[in-house]
Formats: sequence, structure tokens, C-alpha cells
Amino acid sequence: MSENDMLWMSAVVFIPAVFALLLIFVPRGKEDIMRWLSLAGTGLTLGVSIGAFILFYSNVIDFNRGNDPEARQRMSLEFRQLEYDGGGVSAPTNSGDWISNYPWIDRFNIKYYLGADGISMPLVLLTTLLSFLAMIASWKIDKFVRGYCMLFLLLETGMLGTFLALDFFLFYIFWELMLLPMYFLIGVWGGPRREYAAIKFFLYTLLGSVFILIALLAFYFTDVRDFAGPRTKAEAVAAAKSEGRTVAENQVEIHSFDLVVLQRIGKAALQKLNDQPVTTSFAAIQAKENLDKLKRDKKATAEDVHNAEAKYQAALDDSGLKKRLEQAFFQPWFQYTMFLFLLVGFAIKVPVFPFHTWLPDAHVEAPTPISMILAGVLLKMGGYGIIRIAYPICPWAGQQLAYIVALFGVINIVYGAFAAMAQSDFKKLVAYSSVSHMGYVLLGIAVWSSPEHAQYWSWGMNGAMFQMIAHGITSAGMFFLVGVIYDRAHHRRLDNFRGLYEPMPLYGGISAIIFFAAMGLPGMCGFVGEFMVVLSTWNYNRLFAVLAALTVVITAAYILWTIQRVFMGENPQYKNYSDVSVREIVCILPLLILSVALGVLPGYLLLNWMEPSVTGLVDTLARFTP
Amino acid sequence: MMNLLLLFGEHPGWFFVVATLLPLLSFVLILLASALWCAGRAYRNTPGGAALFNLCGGEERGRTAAFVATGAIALAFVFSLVGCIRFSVQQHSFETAIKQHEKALHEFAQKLKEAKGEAKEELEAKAKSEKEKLEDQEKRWADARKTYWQGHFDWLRISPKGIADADSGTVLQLGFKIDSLSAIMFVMVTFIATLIHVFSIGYMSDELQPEVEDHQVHTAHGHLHRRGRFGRFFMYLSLFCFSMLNLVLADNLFQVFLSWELVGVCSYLLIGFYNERQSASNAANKAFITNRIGDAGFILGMLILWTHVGTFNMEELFQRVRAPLNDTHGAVEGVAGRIVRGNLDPNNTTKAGQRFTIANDGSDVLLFPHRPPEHYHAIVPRVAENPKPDQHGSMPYWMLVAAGLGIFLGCVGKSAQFPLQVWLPDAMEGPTPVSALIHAATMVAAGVYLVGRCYPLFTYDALLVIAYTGGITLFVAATIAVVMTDIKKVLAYSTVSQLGYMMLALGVGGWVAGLFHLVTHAFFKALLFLGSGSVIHGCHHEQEMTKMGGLFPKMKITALTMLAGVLAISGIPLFTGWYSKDAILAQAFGFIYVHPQHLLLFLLPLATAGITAFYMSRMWLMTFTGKPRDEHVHEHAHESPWPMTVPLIVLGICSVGIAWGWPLWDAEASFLEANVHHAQYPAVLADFGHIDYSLSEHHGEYWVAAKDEAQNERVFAYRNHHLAGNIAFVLVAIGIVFAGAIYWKRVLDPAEAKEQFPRLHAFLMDKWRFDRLYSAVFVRPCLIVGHWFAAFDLRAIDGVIHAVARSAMWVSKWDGLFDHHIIDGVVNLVGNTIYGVGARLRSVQTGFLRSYVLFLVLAAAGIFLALAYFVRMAMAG
Amino acid sequence: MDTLNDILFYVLMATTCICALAVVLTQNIVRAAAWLLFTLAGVSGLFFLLGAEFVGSTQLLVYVGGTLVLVVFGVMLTAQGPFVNMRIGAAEWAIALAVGLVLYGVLSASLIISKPPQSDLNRHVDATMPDSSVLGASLLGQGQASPTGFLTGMPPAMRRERKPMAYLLPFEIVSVHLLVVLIGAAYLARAKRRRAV
Amino acid sequence: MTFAVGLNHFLLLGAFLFVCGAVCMATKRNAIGILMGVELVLNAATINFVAYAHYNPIFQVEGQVFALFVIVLAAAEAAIALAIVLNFYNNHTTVDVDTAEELKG
Repeated sequence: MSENDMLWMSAVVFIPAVFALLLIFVPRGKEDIMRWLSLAGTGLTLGVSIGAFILFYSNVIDFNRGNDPEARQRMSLEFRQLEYDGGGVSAPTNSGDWISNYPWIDRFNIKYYLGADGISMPLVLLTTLLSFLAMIASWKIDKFVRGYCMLFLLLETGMLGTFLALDFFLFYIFWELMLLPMYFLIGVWGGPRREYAAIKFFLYTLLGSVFILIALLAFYFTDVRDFAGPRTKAEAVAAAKSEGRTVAENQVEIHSFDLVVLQRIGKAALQKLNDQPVTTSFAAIQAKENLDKLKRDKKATAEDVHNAEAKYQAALDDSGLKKRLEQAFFQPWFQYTMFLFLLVGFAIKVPVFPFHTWLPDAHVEAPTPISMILAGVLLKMGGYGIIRIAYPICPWAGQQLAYIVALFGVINIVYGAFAAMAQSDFKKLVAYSSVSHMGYVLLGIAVWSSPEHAQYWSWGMNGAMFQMIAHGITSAGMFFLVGVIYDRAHHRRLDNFRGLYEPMPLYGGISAIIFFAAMGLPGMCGFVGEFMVVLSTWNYNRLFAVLAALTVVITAAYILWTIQRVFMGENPQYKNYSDVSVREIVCILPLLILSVALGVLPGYLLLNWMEPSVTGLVDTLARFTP
Repeated sequence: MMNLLLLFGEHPGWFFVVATLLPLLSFVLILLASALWCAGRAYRNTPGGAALFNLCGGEERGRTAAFVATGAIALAFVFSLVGCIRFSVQQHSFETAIKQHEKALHEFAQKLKEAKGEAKEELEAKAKSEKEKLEDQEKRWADARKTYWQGHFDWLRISPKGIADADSGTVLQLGFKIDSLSAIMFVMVTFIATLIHVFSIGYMSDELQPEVEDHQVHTAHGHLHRRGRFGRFFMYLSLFCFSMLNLVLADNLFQVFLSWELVGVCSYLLIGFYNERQSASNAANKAFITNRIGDAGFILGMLILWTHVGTFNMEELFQRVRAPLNDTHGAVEGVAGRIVRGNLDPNNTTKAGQRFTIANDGSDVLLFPHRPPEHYHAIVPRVAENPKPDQHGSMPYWMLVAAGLGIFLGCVGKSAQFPLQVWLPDAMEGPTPVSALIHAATMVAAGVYLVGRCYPLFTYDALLVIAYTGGITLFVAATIAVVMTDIKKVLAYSTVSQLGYMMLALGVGGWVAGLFHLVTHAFFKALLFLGSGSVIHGCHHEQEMTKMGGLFPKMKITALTMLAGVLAISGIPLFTGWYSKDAILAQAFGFIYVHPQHLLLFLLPLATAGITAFYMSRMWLMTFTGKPRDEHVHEHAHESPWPMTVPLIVLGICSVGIAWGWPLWDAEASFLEANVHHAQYPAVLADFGHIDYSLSEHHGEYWVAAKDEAQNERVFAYRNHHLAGNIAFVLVAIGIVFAGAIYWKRVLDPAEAKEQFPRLHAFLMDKWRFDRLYSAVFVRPCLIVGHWFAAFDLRAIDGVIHAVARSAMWVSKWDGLFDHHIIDGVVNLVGNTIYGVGARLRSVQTGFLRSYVLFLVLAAAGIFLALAYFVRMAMAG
Repeated sequence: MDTLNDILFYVLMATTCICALAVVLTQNIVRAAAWLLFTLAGVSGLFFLLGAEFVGSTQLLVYVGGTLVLVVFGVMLTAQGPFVNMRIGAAEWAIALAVGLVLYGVLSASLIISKPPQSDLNRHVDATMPDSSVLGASLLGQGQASPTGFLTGMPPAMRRERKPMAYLLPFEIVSVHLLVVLIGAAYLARAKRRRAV
Repeated sequence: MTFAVGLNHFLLLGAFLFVCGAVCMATKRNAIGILMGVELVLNAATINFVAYAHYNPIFQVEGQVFALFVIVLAAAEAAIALAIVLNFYNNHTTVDVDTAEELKG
């Protein structure tokens, strides 16, 4: 654990909030200063996040060693957390491990716990980039500028905190923190039906949050003492002492919100419910490590090895552990319920059919930059939550119910595509395309495979992550483009456009590229994720794969039809429209470049450093699958 | 510079890579320049803006773009030509050497039979050394192909821990692999594309003006006026060329798929070039979406292969699906080069896997290992669940069939085969050079090329489907072409029909014939399209043949070159079409000889040969001969400028002579065909004719007459080549004579024929009613389902939510009423009372301190009294 | 000795009562202050009589020496303007007196009726009042300073032994309170600077 | 020290002083006069405390302590009250409490 990492990550999370505070001191009427200040805030956050990424990249994965086993291992949070916890996996390193764990509320063992790995880092970068661009796109907002900017910056803090928090409680706080600004941003700065949309968004998301909250509390009541390391145990003993209770170290009950520890007990539940020996207890991990070391060591005698083996076996057979494995957490009903709670909680955010109807309304009514953030980042939180929380903590139920998750993924894909085809509002069409595209994320996550075929699930998971990033880029771009034309035409009815190629050739070209990227054209970012997900799906369920593959036709149909209705043909009414302005170009250019670059070099730009974490997650879960 | 030369010296495959990347470079350059140009145009008045504007081509950017694109593709042609020559030379030298060694070996073997004693030992030693030399040569050739003509890098790699074979299903690669087929394709594509670029400079010159009038779009203020798009056209062309070349270059299915989609999108952009026209944008959408249906099939095929075989690299795929030809003991008899079917025995499972019993109608297919065992015969196949690189695997047979059909569906879409042929005639909305490029050399050829490329993946059943698809397509399209009057549509349907020929050839084992026809067809079809473009340009964008006629004196070059094309496509001897088409017919003949139940596969192409000759002659005669039908058109008709005629002449020459060999009149002696032959997969021979490693004098193939001649399609094709050709020629002659009688000599009146068969005519004019069928069965249901879903969202889901919200509101309303009347009532009552009391007591608030003190004192007295009372009570109690 | 004490008591009581009445009845505020002085002095005398020397001397020092001086200062500071008529009407006088009499009646009657357990108390009258050192110890936080015993004047059921108590904290609070009040008073009473209009 | 005078005498004296103080407050228009009334009331309380301290041994200490507290609080109260009076005088140039009637209902 390093102060340095803590500072970097905290800076990324809280710089926007600090700037939101600074905005209070800007005198009234100086709207331009407010805008520039918020732009500086988001820009600084972007810069810091890039800096953090570079450090992360060089510290954690080592340049040019993406396939090195050691580097791959260091990408996993689990490993780094073990190190932190004094697991003796190897010599504890205290710097550059990108885990920062500080006590916060001792009474309930709540930590200020931030951490980054290949799963959260790309999403953080996406968030900071999109926030910066959305701030540029917000330039024309004139109503209550100070309030807008403050809420916007607060929202950014919430989003970044959600992606970086490794303590469930902290995660939940950030999760809720981002809800409120969003409500106001839609409800105050939105379109004509803004109140309806805002309330719908708020209620839907709040419903999800309630489910997550229940799960969070339920997890907390599990005694995790077998899965926590010496450092955590020592902290717990100290905390008990400060309350006047004295307990021995091996007697202390530990309740934790620590996501990594919860993931570990999740795996234990998976093993237990699959009738396998539970090898994920801390003692077992330590004993196994010791055993492996002895086996590699040529000087070790057979007796030593034998002793180590016995020790390992003893760790597996520990009666206390066996007793504690009878807790509610390790029962099927609990796993099922909690998984479903978490799934529903996050699915609402994704959004998954039938919880998706808040999305079109919210998107249509929200102002352009907020639509960008909404589609680009907020939807990703659902996927992130499923990957980071729902699946690893309740893996057994996840495995049992993977079919249903995949089914809903496919329904999303097909349903969203068809519904998009029927829309006549430009923004609504893009919103439904989001529903369709996020279905690939869900499908990719759900294609659970056995260890022998782990590579297919791995493709799915990686594809889902990639799809999230790609969709963040393209959907934000599409919403921005819709906003550009809305600024000129003041309506969004698809049937009333036509012929925009002629007056706005640059806009047309940019739109074509972004739309094709969303459609999943090879060489653009939308393709990679979809293709990876579809590749993995056949191995899981043929029907799903067929449906997912056939939907590309529908996707092509509605996107091409849109392009035809908006850009082709001729329409003298719009003859004098000005082409995109420099500000608009500045805003869309990064998205444009990324959507092509990620499609051309997905490996070098993203997957090489994202994949070890994701694949590591898949490995650990698939390993215990029968 | 030296390094670069060294690169090409050591890796001549890079000639082709560079040739592929050049058009991409040109595309990117033009794209960036146009974007900057657009951005700079708005700020033309500022010095910086003006500099940017001029840097990106200024007012002349269209012409600059054209030169960049043409230069790039011409350079790509040079590179491909050099590469192709180097490849052929190397291949030739190695194969000659190999052939010599084989011949020597053969001789030794002959002599060995007679020799005895010491001489025998000496001969044996000689034979042994000869054999070593042969093996050495073969190894060197294989190495050369690997190091010189192949290369790849990891595009994406996922590395999970658990799997046994680290390469199975973990990596997506990009790479290139050159064999004689791709080399020829490269030269052909770049050559034709170069000519088309040159032609376009002339044909599209209208677009150079700052303002263009589009006569086909009518607005409220007359015809549409818009900016010229010369540069954009060449930008699209460049991207198209890149995609097509990349497709040919690819060594794996994934890369093919990438280019496949890119080709689709380019065709979309080019067909929709005149995007103001409703019909053009519709056609563009139709083309892309129809192609996407095929692509979905392609994806599914890829999925199956990925899941069961775990790789997209074609060479590895073939190696795993088809049995190896030989091991250290020599040829693998019986199954060499074939797909091996059999059954898994679930009762006979060991640690190494399940026992695999070979059977011709088995439900599974044996997958061969990456690293084959040395003694192949010694191995009893055992199929492992998750095979290591040196273990066998298996996949269900029907899956392999499905994979093949999936890939074929992609080809059906791209090559406009039945039932996805509908997009191609509509695609004629694009500018004519585009039609030439799409229909002749590139996009539609891609499907045929891919079927040829993936040949080893197709099972016998899949091949039969391919053959029948081709057969139906070629017939349907030809019949429609007979009634079409739009000059480009006739050509479009003839293209569909010719592609059907190629598919049929591939399906019946005429691998060489099909791909040979692909190359020759590219030349004469490009010629025909460019010729029609020249006619259209000359007639001021008039495409209806009913308004032409008698143009021969006005456009002689166009007419003569087109005549060459017509004769070539009709299959007149010594024209290119004759060589390739006869080869196809011969192969079909051979096929039905072995499988008489598939007689249709010979009759359809045979009949269609006649029909083809008829409608092509009809087209030429209607356009160039007879009396002018429309004086206005005829008066203004003129010959095209040189950038258009020069490509015509070049292509005309090619259409006549590109397939020649020596002796000229030998249909089997084509030089081009021999070159294509080098790339033929052993799998083709394994499926259609047995592989035998004894020697052959013919074309250096690895086979001779089959052991069982009664079952060998290739042999019958070879023997009956002339027979099939002659029958076809008779039909062709009838077709031409018939056309001449109707449209030249006017012996028969076409209008009468129309009246006699009104229904047939309407049916054909309606393109066999495919469009209506699809509209009713697919398009409208899709839209309806979309509306259903949207309505479901609005009504059902939102309805439920609103109902919940309403009931919550209702509850809260009652709750509110309760609050208002009961709780608030009480509270208000208290409040009101207090207020009333207070109002009355207001007067007590005198503002005089003294009175307050009095009240205080009084209160104190009262309290004291009360307290005293209570305390007493308490004390007493 | 008893008689002397009784006589002293009645003398002091009379002084105190008369002076207090005079405070009430006089209309001149300066005179009222003088009468108040005597009243307070009389009360302090009573304290001495009761054996509470420390409280008595504090009364003298703080009240007579401090508070009253303060009051006189106040009188002087505020009496410089022309005297306005500050008399009140006879009716108000009457009401006030009536109310006062009522209160006195109530108080005295309740005292007489409720009859504090005189005899019970008189048993302990022999005990001497603690001297100021005990007081000081109590104020410094020594709980043992005050003796134990049962609370009197309570219903029997509620009787329980009281515990030793100390008053350090209240003492501190009072002292801080005094400080705060003095500062506040100084702030409130400071000469106001008139703002320029 | 013993004498025949009992607790009741002191309590009656305290009651008398209390009533005097109250009446004084009620009849004076001069703010300082009112203040004097308050002092009388407080003295009445002090007398009660000390008397109880004398007659009830378990209150020996408390009675005196509370008497002391009352004295101190009285001093404080006098100081602050006088300050208020002065302030009032500065604003109204009088100490007549009848002019302070802003709170009149």
C-alpha cells in the first residue's frame, strides 16, 4: 500500500469535487469563468487520470511484458490484496501496487479502500475523457450555469469513485452520490418532459440501489475471519480493544465490506456448493504457496514437502472453517437471492429488458452532454457492477443462473434493435441502440464455461469489457452528433431531416464514421467487442449465438435507414446550415480518433493491459466450475 | 532505402502487402485532406485557413485526389506484378526441380523392376539419394513458402490458464499468404482497378465542376444542384481496392471477414454515391443489408470453426479438418486429403480420449492434430475432449456441414447468388465505373474466391448445395436478362448468371475451372461495363436500350471492344470465355457422368450458355445496329474521350487473349489455367478423383488416372472436354443466330413474342417476384415487429410502471386525505384554538414590564398553591 | 445567649423588612438604592446570625460592595436627563399591592399549614455550621465534605440516603459564566460610535 | 448556637422579602428600580438557602454553596442588566420601561 497510489487515486476521484467547491466562490454573473473553471477541473482530472494510468501501466504490468505470467498475476486485485494483507505470497511490497486501504469507520470495519486493475482503469479513463468532452459540449447551457457545473463535477466524482472503490460501502456511497446530480441535471436542464424523465430515472435507479443495499447488508453479516489476512485480523483485534473488549486473534469475528475478501468467500461458496474442498481460505492459500515454493526448491527434503502437504491438508480440513462454512452465505438460497438482488440492481443501470424504459425517456429529455455521460458512463456502471460484484461474490448462483443472464442479454440485443427500428425520434433511436449494444455486454459476461473451455468465456468477458468501452465512445459520439443537429434544426424527428450531406459534409462524414463504428463495422471499435462476444457465445448456447449474429442485420438496417433519412436525399430547407464549428470538432475528434484507433489496434491500445485482469477473473471462477 | 530493398529481397511477400496498403494510404490521405479542406473552407479568408485550404488541394482537390488514387493503385499494380512474377519464377524453378527428381525416381523404379544383383543395389542407392534430394527440394520449397510468402502477427491474444493447447481459440491474427491464385488475383484486381480509375477520370469529369446538376432528381426549383464530388468518388474507390486486396491477401478467415465487411460498406458508399436520389440510397441500403444477411451466416460458420477447431488460420483449419497426405512412411492411404467421418465409441474411453471408428456415414468428423504423429498408421485415433497439439479431436459432422454452409451463405450474399441475388441489379444505381469494379473484378468475385479458398472446409453435402445454388442462379438470372432493356441491368444479370457458373463449377469439383472463369470473366465483364459506361456517357446518361440503336458508326471503338466482350462471354472459341466456360461445362459433365441423379447440374448451364449468347448478342445488336430508335439520343451521341477508350482497348485485348496458351486451339492448354492450377488444394483431388503418388505427366499434378475410373469426375471431365464444349457451342450459335434474326435482320418481332407470353414476360420483368416476396416475408414483418416492440415498451412496460405509479399516487392521495382531514384536522383544531385564545389574550400582552411581573407573581402564587396541595396529598399518601 | 440571638434576629428582621418596604415605596431611585443597601446589610447580618460567616461576608462584599455600587453608578449615569414623571397610577398601585398581599398570604399560609417538621429539625440544631474550610473543600471537589443522611421533607417511600457531593464543576461553570457576562456587559455598555449619516 | 427562633421565621422573612421584591418590580417604571426588585427577590432566596443550611444538617454545605452561587449569579445579572439599561438609555434617552413596548401584542 502506497501513499503515492492513494494520492493519485484520491486525486482522480476528488479533483472534480474540489472544483465544484471552488465554483461557489466565483462571483455571480461570471458564467464564462465558471465554465472555464469546470473545464479546467475536468481537464485536470483527465490529465491526472492519464498520469495515474501511465504509472499504473508501468508499475503493475511492466512495459512489453503483457504476457509475462508474473505481470499477469500482478494485474489481479486478489494477488495484490493478499500481498497487502501480509499473505506471504511473496515479499510484501509497499509501493506501486495500486491498492490503497485506510480505516474509515472502524466500528463497522468500513474502509477508505480504493484500487485499480485492468477492469476499472479503462472505465476510469473513459469517464474522465467523456466528462471533459461533455463539459466542452455543455458550453451552450445558459441556465443556472453555476448549479449545472457544480452538479456536473459532483457527478464526475461519483462516477470515478464508483469505479475505483473496493469497499462495498464506499462503492455504495459513490453509487448514490452520482444519482442525485443526475436527477437534477435531467430534471432542471432537460427537455419538455424533463420532470417525468428525471423522476422515472430516479425511481428506477433507486429501486436498484435498494436491492444492492440489501445485498450489501446481507454480506456484512457473514463472518469472514477465515478469509482475512493477519493485517486485517490485527486491525479487528485493535478495534475490539478500543471498544473495551478483549479478544484473541483467532477468536475475533470479522465482518467486512472489502470487495476482494467478499470475492474470496464467494469463491469458497462456489467450491463448497460444488462439493469441492474449499481452498480459498487464507490459511490454505498460504499453505499452498509454501508448498509450491518447497516443491520448486531443489534443496527441500521430502520430509519438508510432506510436512507442508500435511499443513495444507490441515488448512483444508480445519473444523472451525467447516463450521463457519455453514453460515447463511454458503447456502444456496442465500446465493440465489443475493445474486438476483445484485443482478437486478445492476441490470436496471445497464439497462436490461424489462427495466430499460427509463433509458429512452432519460436520454431524450436530458441535455446533450448529459446524454453523453448517461450513455457513455452510467450504463457502464451496471456492467461493471456485474463483473466486479455480482459475479465474483455470488459465483455459484451466477453459474447456475448464467443461462438466464445470457437469455436477457440476447433479449436485449434483439429487442433493442427491433425497437430502435421503429423509432422516429433521433435520440430515442440512439437510446434503443444502446439497449441493444449493452445486451452484448450482458451476453459476454454470462457465457460461463468449464475450465477446459475457459478461453471462450474469457473472450466473452473481454469482449464485454471492450464493448463497454467501445459503446461508451460511440454512443457518446452519437448523442453529441444528435445534439449538433438539434442545435440547428431544433427538432429530432427523423422523417423531417434529409439531405444533410450537402450543407454539412464534414458533419456527415464524421457521423457516418461514428455510426458505422456503432454498427460494428470492422476496423472500428464497435466490431471488436461484438465479435468477441459472439465468438464466445456459440460455445455456450447455439441459439443465442445465432440470434446475436442475425441481429447484426437488424442493426445494419436501422442504422443505415437512419443515415438515409438524415443525410441522404435533398431538402432545400436546410440548405444554409453551417457545418460543425471548431468547438464541436474539438469535442468529437477524440471520440472519432478513438473509435477508429480502437478498432484498428484493439490489442495494443486496450486489451493487452485490460485482458490479464479480466482473464484472471475468468480463470479463478472457471477453475472451480465442475 | 537499402533496408527497404532488403526487406523485399528477403520477404517478397511484402510486395503484396505494400500493394494492399497503398490504396489504404491513398484513402487515408484523401480522407484527411478532404476533412481539413472542409474545415479550412469556412476560414478561407484568414491566412491560416487559406493555407490549409490550398494545402489540401484548394479548388483543384478533386483532380489531385484522382491522381493520388490512380497513382496508388497503379503502383500497387506494379508491386503485384513484380511480386507475381517473382512468385511464379520461384515456384516454377522449385517445381521443375521437384518434377525432375520425381521423374528420375520413376525411372529408377522402372529400372529396379528389371535390375538384379549389384546393379540393383547401385540403383537402390541412387534412388535413395534421389529421394533425399527430392525431399530436400520439397522441404526447401515449403520453407520458402513459409518464410518468403507468409507472415502474420497477433492482433488480439487472450491467455487463460486452464486450457491445454495455448493456441486453440486464444488468438486472432492478421497475416498474409501468397499462392499462385492470390498472386493472379492480385494482378487481376490491381490491373482492372487501375484501368477503371483511369476510365473514371473521364467518366466522372462532370463531378469536377463546383456545381453539378443532377438530372434525375427533381425538386421544386427544377433539377437538383449540388457540389461536385470527384475526390470523394476516388476516396471510396481507394478504400474499395484496399478492402478487396486485403481480402485476397488474408491467410485467415477473420481477416477475410474484416475485409468482407469493408468491401460491403464500400459498395454501400459507392452505390449510394448519388445519395440525393431516393433509388440510389435505397439500393445502397439494400445491398448492404442483403450482404449483412450473408455476413451473419459467415459469422456463424466462423463461430462453429472457432469453437470446434479453435483457429481461423486457413492453413491450420485445413490441416485439422483434412487428413494429412503422408507421414514418414509415405502416403496415408485411403483417407489422404479427405474429411474423415466416423463414430465415437462412448464405451471405449481411456485417459487419452474416446475411440474413433472410421465409417463413411459416421456422425462425427475427426480433427487432426496440429503436430501430427510421425507414424500415422500406427496411431489408433482417440479423440480427446480438450486436445493437446498432438492429439486428435472431433466435431459433429453436421456442424462441419453447417460451418461450410455458413461460410457459403456469406459468399452467396457477396456474389449475389440465389436467394440473395436481389441487391445486385439494384446496385446499378451507382456510377458505371463502380458497377464495373464491383461486378467485374472485386466484390462479387470475392464470394467465389472465398469458396475456392475455403474449399477444404466444404463437405460433400455442402458442395452439392453450392453446385445447385450456382445452377439455379445462373438459370434464373439469365432468363431475367433476356427481357431487361436497361443496358446495365442486362449486364448485371449476366454477371449474376456467370457467378452462378463459377459456383456451380466449384460445387462439382471444377476448382480450377471456376476460379479460371473468375479471372477471365473479370476482364470481359469489366470491359462490358466500361463499354456500357462509354455508351451511357456518349448518350448523355441514357441507359435504356429501347432509345438506342445504330450507334456503331458514332462510337466505333466502344462498339468493337464491346463486341469482343460479347463474344468472350458467349464462349466463342479462342476468346477467353471459351477456355473457362468449356472447362466448367466439362467438369459438370464429368460430375453427372458419375452421379447421373444430378443431371440438372449439367443441363442448366448448358441451356444457359445458349441463353447467354442470345441476350448478350441482343444487347449489342440493340445498342449498336439497326435504325436509331430515338433521334434525339442518336444525334448527340459521340465517342468518348481517350481516358475512357484506352482502358476499353486494353481490356478488349485482354478479353481476347488473356487465356491463350499454346497450341491456341487446345481448350486445355491455357497458360492462365495452368497457373491457377498450381494453387489447387490436394483436397479437391481427394474429393473428386483419388490421390495417387505415382507419377503423372500432366500439368505436374500429384495424380494420375484413378484406380477406380468409374468414380472419377476429373477423368471424365478431361476426356469429355471437347464433347461438352461442342454441345455448348451449338447452343451458343443457335442463341446468336436467334438474336441476329430478331434484332438485326428483324425476321421476328420481339413485341409479338411479348404479347404471346404476357405472363411469362411480366414474371421475368418482375425478376421472378423475389423483391415482392422478400418485402412481404422479411422487410415488412421486421418493421412490424419493431413497432410491436416499441409499442410494448410504451404500453406494456411503461403501462405497468404508470399503473404502479398511479396506484402509489392513489394510496398517497388517500393517505393525504387522511392526513388532511384527520391528523391535520386535529392539529389544525388545536392550532386554531390556540390561535383564538392567543388572539383574545393579545390584549394581555401590554408591552408593560410591570404588568408582566404581576402576571408572574400571580402565576407563582397559583403554582405554589397547587404545589402545596399536591405535596400535602403526597405526604399524606 | 438564646435570648440575645432571638433579639438580634428580630432586630435584623425588622430592619430588613422595613428597609425592603422602603425600597418599594420610595419614589426616588437614589433613595431606593440607599434603602436597598440597608436591606442587604440586614440580610448579611442574618447570615452571620445563622452561623454562615462566609456567605454573610460574601453578601457584604459582593452585594453591598459590588452590586450596589454598580447600581448606584447606573442610577447616576442614567439620571442626567430631565426627570420625566415616572410615577404610576394609584390603580396600578392598588393592584400591585393586592397581588403582593395575595402572594404573601399564600406563602405564609402554606408555610404555616404545611408545618415543616420543626421538632425533627430541632434535634440537630446543636450541630454547628461548618466553617469556610469545609465549604472550600466542597467547592474544590471533595465530596466527603458534606455529611450523609436521609433526605427530609419527602414522602417516606421516596426517602433515600443522599450521597456525598462536591461542587467543583458548578463552581467552575459559575466562574466562567461570570467572566462571560462581564465581558458581555462591557460590550453592551460601551459608548456607541454614531455612524455618519 | 441555638435560639428559639425557628426555621419558619426565616422562611416568613424570605417570603416577605420576595413579595417586596415582586411588588417593587411591579410598581417601578424606572428600570433600575426593577433591578432592585430583582435583587430583593434573589436575597429572599438566599435567605431560604442559608436558613435550611442552618436547620437541616445534611444541607449544611449545599445551602451555603447555593447561596454563594445565587450571590454570584445576582452580581452577574446586575452587571448585564445594568449594561442593558445603559444601552436602552443610549437609544431612548430614558430608563422608563414603559417606552420599551415594541413587543406589544
